[in-house]
Amino acid sequence: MQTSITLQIKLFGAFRQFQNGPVTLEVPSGISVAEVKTALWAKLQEIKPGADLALLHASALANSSSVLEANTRLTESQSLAILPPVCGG
Amino acid sequence: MQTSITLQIKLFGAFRQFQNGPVTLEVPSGISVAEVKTALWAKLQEIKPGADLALLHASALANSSSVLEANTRLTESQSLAILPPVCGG
Amino acid sequence: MSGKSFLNVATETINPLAAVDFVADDAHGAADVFIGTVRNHNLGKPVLGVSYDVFDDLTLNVFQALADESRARWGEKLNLYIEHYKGRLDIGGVSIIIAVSSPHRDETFQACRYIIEEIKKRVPIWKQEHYVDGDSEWVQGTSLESR
Amino acid sequence: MSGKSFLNVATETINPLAAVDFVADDAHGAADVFIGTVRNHNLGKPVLGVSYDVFDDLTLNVFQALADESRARWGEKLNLYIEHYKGRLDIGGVSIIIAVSSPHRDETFQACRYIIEEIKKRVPIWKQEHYVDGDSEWVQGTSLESR
Repeated sequence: MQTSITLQIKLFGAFRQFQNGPVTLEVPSGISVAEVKTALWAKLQEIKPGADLALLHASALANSSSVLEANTRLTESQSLAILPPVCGG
Repeated sequence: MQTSITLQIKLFGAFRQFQNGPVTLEVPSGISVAEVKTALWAKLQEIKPGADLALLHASALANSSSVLEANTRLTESQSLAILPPVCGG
Repeated sequence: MSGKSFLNVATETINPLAAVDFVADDAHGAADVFIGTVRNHNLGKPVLGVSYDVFDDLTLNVFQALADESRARWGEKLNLYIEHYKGRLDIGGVSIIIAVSSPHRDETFQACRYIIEEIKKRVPIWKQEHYVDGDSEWVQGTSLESR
Repeated sequence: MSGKSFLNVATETINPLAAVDFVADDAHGAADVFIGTVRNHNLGKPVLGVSYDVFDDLTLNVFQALADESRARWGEKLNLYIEHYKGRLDIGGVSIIIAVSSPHRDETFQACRYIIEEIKKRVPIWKQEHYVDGDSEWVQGTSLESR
């Protein structure tokens, strides 16, 4: 039987329209970062049905130390962040 | 008979070793800027016999609005400045 | 010996003099300081103010990477001050300050320019513009995905 | 409409904040500030301080020319602050400040860099270094003759 992990995903920038606090996802251990984005897509649709989620394609998942590659696999519960395209300065 | 003009020449940078105030030269009207430098050379030798005047070759004569070309001719008494190579900043 | 760094996400008004004072160094003859401020217009549209959203932890990690990269390219001695504002600013408010000092000027200009260009592309910060008509919009940016 | 200029030969301590405040502009999103200070060494020799000799009138004329040239190349809107110290400074003293603001950053970096490079070559200012052993020397510079 597959174990599951819990991902807390902080929303930044334009994603704040969905909610201000983090989104929680229960996902199977070993999930890839690309698959997490798909799961997040479903969750955001649930929060705000019909929302335009095109932005998600250009957005990256990261932890507090770096941006994660799409093929990285996650096996532990952790806190992540979804980062839309940046424009600091 | 040739008229003469009076040039007051301010000394800057390394030329301050000769004196702090301006040097006064009586020169013939129509003198070229290059010739003024020769006259200044003689005057500075007089103030401090044996001084090394190599610096004068690399120095420019100017008025308060611009550096003067060597072949410019002066026909009026005026105030000038002798400018050694610059190093501001 | 390596120079010193001050890297910060500010929630209080950014003070340019603090940056200038921090990088000052008896062995350094030059400092370049870049200051970004909120403009009263963008793409022809009048702007009232800007809110900056910042993922603090990762931002500070990228600031540290930029400091390391700058010292590797322009000398270990560089003193660096990098500070970005988080929260809402009115027109004229300082959103970012970068100060770099070095014994000589060329390194200060190059490193300062490098840091601001990289920040625009690599640091998790987002800008929401507030318009005169009451509307607000998140400014389009550079994707972190392709890196 | 053309931006504004402050061009000065200072005999009082140069204040970086005055430069930053002067160039600030609601329509400008970027400012680059260059600060030159007296280093504690030059060409390997320990330095105690530096005296700057300045031909004020011509210096201000060249500053004005640099302001005009900068606006012609990087935009009429540039706000410019150019100030050089005259007199003696100790280590760390500010000898020059150049601040440039513009709607966008590229122009500020380019104009600021241009102005400091041209000042080193074209402005009638001379530097006398004072050494630990009590000796003093006028620093070699760039001849204005060949121009």
